[in-house]
Amino acid sequence: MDPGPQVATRAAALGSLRRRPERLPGEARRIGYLYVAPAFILYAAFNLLPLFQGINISFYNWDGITPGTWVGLDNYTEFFTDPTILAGYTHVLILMIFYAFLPIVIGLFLAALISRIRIRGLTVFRILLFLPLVITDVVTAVAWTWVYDINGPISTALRAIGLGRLVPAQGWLGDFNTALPAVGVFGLWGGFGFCLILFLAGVMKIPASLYEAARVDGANAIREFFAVTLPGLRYELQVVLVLSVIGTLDTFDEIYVMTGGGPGTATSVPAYLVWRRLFQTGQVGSAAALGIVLMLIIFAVTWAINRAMERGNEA
Amino acid sequence: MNTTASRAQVAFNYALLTLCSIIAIYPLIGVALASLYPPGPDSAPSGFGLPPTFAWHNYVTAWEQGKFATSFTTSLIVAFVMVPASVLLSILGGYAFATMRFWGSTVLFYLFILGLIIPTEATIVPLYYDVRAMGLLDTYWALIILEVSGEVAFGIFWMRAAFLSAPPSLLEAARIDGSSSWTTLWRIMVPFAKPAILTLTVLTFADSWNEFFLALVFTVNKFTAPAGLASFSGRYTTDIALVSAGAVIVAIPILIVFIIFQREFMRGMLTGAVKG
Amino acid sequence: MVAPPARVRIALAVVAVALVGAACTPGGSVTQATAPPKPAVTGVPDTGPITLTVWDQETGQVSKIWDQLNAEFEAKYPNVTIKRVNRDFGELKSLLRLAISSPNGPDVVEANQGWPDMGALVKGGLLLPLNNYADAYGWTNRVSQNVLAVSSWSPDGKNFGTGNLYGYTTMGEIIGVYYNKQMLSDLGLELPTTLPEFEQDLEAAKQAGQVPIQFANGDAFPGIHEYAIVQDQLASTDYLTSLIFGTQRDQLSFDTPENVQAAATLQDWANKGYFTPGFGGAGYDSAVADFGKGQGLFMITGNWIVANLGASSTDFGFFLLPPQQQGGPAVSTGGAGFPLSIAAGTEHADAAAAYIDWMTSDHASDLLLNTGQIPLHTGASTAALQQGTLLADVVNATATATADNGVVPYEDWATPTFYDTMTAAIQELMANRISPEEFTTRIQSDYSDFQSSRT
Amino acid sequence: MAHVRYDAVTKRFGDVTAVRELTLEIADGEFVVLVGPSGSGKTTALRLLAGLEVLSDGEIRVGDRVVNRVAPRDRDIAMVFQDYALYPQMTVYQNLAFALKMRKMPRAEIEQRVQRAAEMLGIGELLQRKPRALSGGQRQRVALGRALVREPKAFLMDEPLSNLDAKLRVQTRSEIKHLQQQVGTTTVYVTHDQVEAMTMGDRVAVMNEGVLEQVGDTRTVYEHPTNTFVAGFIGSPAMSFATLGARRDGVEVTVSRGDLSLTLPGTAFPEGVPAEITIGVRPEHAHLWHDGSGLVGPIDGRVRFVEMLGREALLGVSTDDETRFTVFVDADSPARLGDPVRVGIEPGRTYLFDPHTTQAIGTA
Repeated sequence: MDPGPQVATRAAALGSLRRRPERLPGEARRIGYLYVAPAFILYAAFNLLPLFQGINISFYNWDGITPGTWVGLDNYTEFFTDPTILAGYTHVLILMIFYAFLPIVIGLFLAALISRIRIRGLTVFRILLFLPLVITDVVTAVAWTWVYDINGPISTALRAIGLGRLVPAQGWLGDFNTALPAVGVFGLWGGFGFCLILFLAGVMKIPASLYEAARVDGANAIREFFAVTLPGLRYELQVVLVLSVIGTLDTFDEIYVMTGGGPGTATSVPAYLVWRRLFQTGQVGSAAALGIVLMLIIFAVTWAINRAMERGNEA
Repeated sequence: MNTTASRAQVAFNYALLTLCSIIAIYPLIGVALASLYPPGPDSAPSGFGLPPTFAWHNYVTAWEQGKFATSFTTSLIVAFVMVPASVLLSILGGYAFATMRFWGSTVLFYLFILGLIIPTEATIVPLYYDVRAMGLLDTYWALIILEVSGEVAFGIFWMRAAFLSAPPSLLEAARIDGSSSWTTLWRIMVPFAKPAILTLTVLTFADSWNEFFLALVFTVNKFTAPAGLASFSGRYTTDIALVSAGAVIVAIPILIVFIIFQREFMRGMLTGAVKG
Repeated sequence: MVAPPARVRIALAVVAVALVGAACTPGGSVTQATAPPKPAVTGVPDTGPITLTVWDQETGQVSKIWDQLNAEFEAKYPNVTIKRVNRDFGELKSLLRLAISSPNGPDVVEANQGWPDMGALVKGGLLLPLNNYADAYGWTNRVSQNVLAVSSWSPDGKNFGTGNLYGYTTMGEIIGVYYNKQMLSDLGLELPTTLPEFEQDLEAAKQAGQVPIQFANGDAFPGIHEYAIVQDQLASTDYLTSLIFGTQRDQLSFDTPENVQAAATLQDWANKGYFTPGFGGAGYDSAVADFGKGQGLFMITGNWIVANLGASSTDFGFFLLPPQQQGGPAVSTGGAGFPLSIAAGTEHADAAAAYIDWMTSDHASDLLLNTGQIPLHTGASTAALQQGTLLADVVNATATATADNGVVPYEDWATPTFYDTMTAAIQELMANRISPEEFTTRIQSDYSDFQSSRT
Repeated sequence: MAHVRYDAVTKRFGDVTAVRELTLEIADGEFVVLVGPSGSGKTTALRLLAGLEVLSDGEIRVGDRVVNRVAPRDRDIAMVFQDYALYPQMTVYQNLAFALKMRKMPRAEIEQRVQRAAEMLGIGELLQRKPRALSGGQRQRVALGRALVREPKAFLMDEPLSNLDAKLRVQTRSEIKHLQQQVGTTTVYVTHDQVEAMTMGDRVAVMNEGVLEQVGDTRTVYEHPTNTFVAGFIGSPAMSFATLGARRDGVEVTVSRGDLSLTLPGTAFPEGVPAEITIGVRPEHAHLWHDGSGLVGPIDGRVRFVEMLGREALLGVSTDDETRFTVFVDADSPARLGDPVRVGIEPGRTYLFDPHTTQAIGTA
């Protein structure tokens, strides 16, 4: 998961997409173009233009060195024939359970458990719980490579309580069955702290009167959660859902460091496939196509989540 | 709302939060401890006991073997050029979008918002060949330009929200007082939005320091710290102590920045997440 | 139709312009690299200070020797300074494509032969043809034809094994079986002379609770070597060589009974637990270290770990995997080591050629000899080698294989994506996730895709 | 100083017309108050003068210069905002000096002007403080100071007192008025509080839905409102209205509805008696009917509410057919909720309006 601060706040911005920006205020001044120009020139030259170039390249079969040959949509139809691409997307969907679904569920559960009392020293907990998200992904990936080592903490602990045979001979990251879930747990560890803090902050903002009203109406803890807490966290839920889903879809750092896509292609993900095809196997056209499709999926998912949350608001 | 909370509930909260915190920091503490085990493939720290001897020397060897001197310089140079540039451009752009109406400004703003959703993977392929054509491969400038062009999208969104929160009368007073848009920006709006600017600076630094994919693609000798660590851990897979030392070295700068600017990080990621 | 509002029309125009701007064929034009003329006099031209950037992937002892050779070269030509960039195998593979054409790219580079690396670079006109230098320095008559063949390409990079010379080395590699002499005698076994005998030894070691074959496939490349030498005993050398070179394009197929049987054998060994437990995740370096500490009867890998076990060691021996039947030809995978090539973009072609000549000189090969690198060039002083040592075993084994013309090139040279396809397929094969038949069909589809795409 | 002129000024926001055909002349040194309910366009009119909004059409002149196209900073006007708009990061001194620095005024003169303004406003010792360290009143004074130092052609004030508490508001009103007379700068003051308008303005301009209903000195606007809106808006508590049928009785005119009837002198109807007439009565002109001593009436009704105002009480009276009046009585009057009561109007104090055009006809 690449849930660095960049993505965290990036998704925050997306959360606001659902509200049309109110009519832009301010005086009508053409000097505005001058202020926006430097940022826009850089942004257009290195984000928008390459996007079009990428789309163009994705219609070629190109090894990156000699002139490419036009192949139309072959690079895209390859998605349904090439098993490694299909595998890449199924892996990332599985990872989404660990990177998005579980942290949110756990975060919500814990936030609900920690009732609304002012917690002194919350900042200390906030710092510690934020660390996994803030520290460089490569560092946390290296740390977890050690955690998953044959005689790292997890294996030793299991052996200590007599479950040594559970430890896969190939090592957690080397075994075909445990490699992907292992990366998943790494993402869960990275995300659950942020979710907990975000939801706690959200719960703190829910007016106390709502809780008192629910209590007066005789709501038990469960009913209170669904009647007050959950609706109160609607906005946080939407943002963290978008954040973690996008974070999962363009995962790269930990896959490169921890498993290199292995064993075999058991943990290959779209972003890793793009890198591999661009650099290792010289399938540049296909790498471009993979990137474009990944972007389209991210668009669709973000739009869907915003739309679902939007309808949720009106319901 | 402290009324009916029983002592047990408070104790339970602290217990739960402490447990979560332990889970969150255990791998980092573990790797820090592992880095003090004697080097060599068979030192295999199990992560529970303290290292037999505190092999502080690992850090020196890791620093040299992993050539972190060069990768740290790269990361620092890139950050120290990229962060101010990106923040400045974001302030200028955000200011324009917040306080001025010009034809097409809404479309332009949405174009930037689009940037938040375009993953690096979608543009990396052509970018590689463009940068190579410009002869910028393996230069600090490649990283600086690409990171700034990536950060600006979010930066402008962030600064626009910050400037919009200023009372409109402030701007109008400045217009009447005869202050040009430039003076208004630097004498009035920027001081007003200082907290938001500090947050943006901290977040931009974190993104730059943690950048890995761009470094991997665009640099060869001039690796950034994370790329240096990845290459180092790739070559010394067996020597866990040494690799762990490398990991701790790369973690230190961002850790320091986070501890110092913890409030800014929080505001950036929480209110940002909520205010949107 | 009401004209769309001005804003939309402008936006569409902008998009159209951008698309047109980006709609040219990627890759531009490629000019084939022209061979630099034959230098009047060999050696580094004394034309002021020259910096030669050299890219290599040597590790351990060999890397130290390279430093020594570089220093000696700088001493010999004071106006030259060597800037050495050392990266491991996988990293160099990806970085090379990136760096070779960038302004501060390398002058001399140690590129892997075969379609994926050298083939791609030649096709892109990024390597200089070395024929003129070969004549000037007399390289061609120092090594056998097949050593040159693996570094030869048609100028357009479409045919492998013929045409110009793009890389040169005088050192060779061979993959075989290292064995722990002490353990072999403790188990009352002799050196196997046939494949079935070898398998009996494995079973015996297994029964005795020893690790029959020390092996770790975390780094993915070792798996290819295990499979290759088993395949060498079952399939014919000519079939394998032309398959890898691609001389008969898509007439040849990987999906042959021999290849299936080789896969079945490997899977069988894995299921019988003949390999180190947990080989899937372990690192290659730790496996070599463990073997050196006496864990494991055999270890199947290349000659590059001789230095790690000690060239003059008498505790460890080396033999080629024996043929199927008694008296069959000695066949194994190997051949020329990583050759040195000259980047087309270099400004110091002559100096680079002098450097290559220096790094492949007799003096260099003598130094490299005791790291286990096998001199392929004539006149190598292997005679002075002390028999009975590990190094002697390796040199003799290579000599017999070369004599029986049984040196098969590396299989991952066969197509640009073979390395990926095979490493992943072997990992799944040895983890029992795919059957030998599925293994060969998957690799065949990669092979046939590439052959049919070769215009 | 300079006079200010609005000439048929109109401002449209999309299809909403905020100001319609506003023509208003403000003499040099005059203190004119724009008053009206919220959304009446008074603030927009002020912002048009300030240049913060662009005219849809018409002309605005400051001095004898048409300023339609002129940027706010070049109009030489100073504005005091409702939320004071003090630059939060600058000290009081910097706030005051900012506009002068923008005009590249020599430092000595800036120093001298700021000190003088600070003295006039009694904020001398606050100069080095930041706005957030000041009270509401102090901030308000600094905002005034900022306008003062500019010595502009005109002061523009947008409800500057609305954020102060009631007591401070009354005190500051007189201070602003006194200050304005001292410097003699033409001032356009916007407020929705008609008491403020009456106490501060030399002249008052009443606006409603973008239209200037009436402009005149405070007495005229109070005594002779041109229509029911101005009559109802100016004066607190507001004038009560009732629409009655009318017919001529010889030299007098009787207006009646249901069992309520009043006889008014015929002279009040120079252009003839319309079928219906709207009459307006200010509470201070209506009294309890003791013995018919010279009051027009009587009007019988019941007490609907009683509001104790300290020295006096305000009675809400409604007749059988729901015509409603408010009447001032002295505090100890016995009238209680629901009691029947008889009311009379001081002669010549009944305002007459045309029910259809709402224009004033006269008084009777």
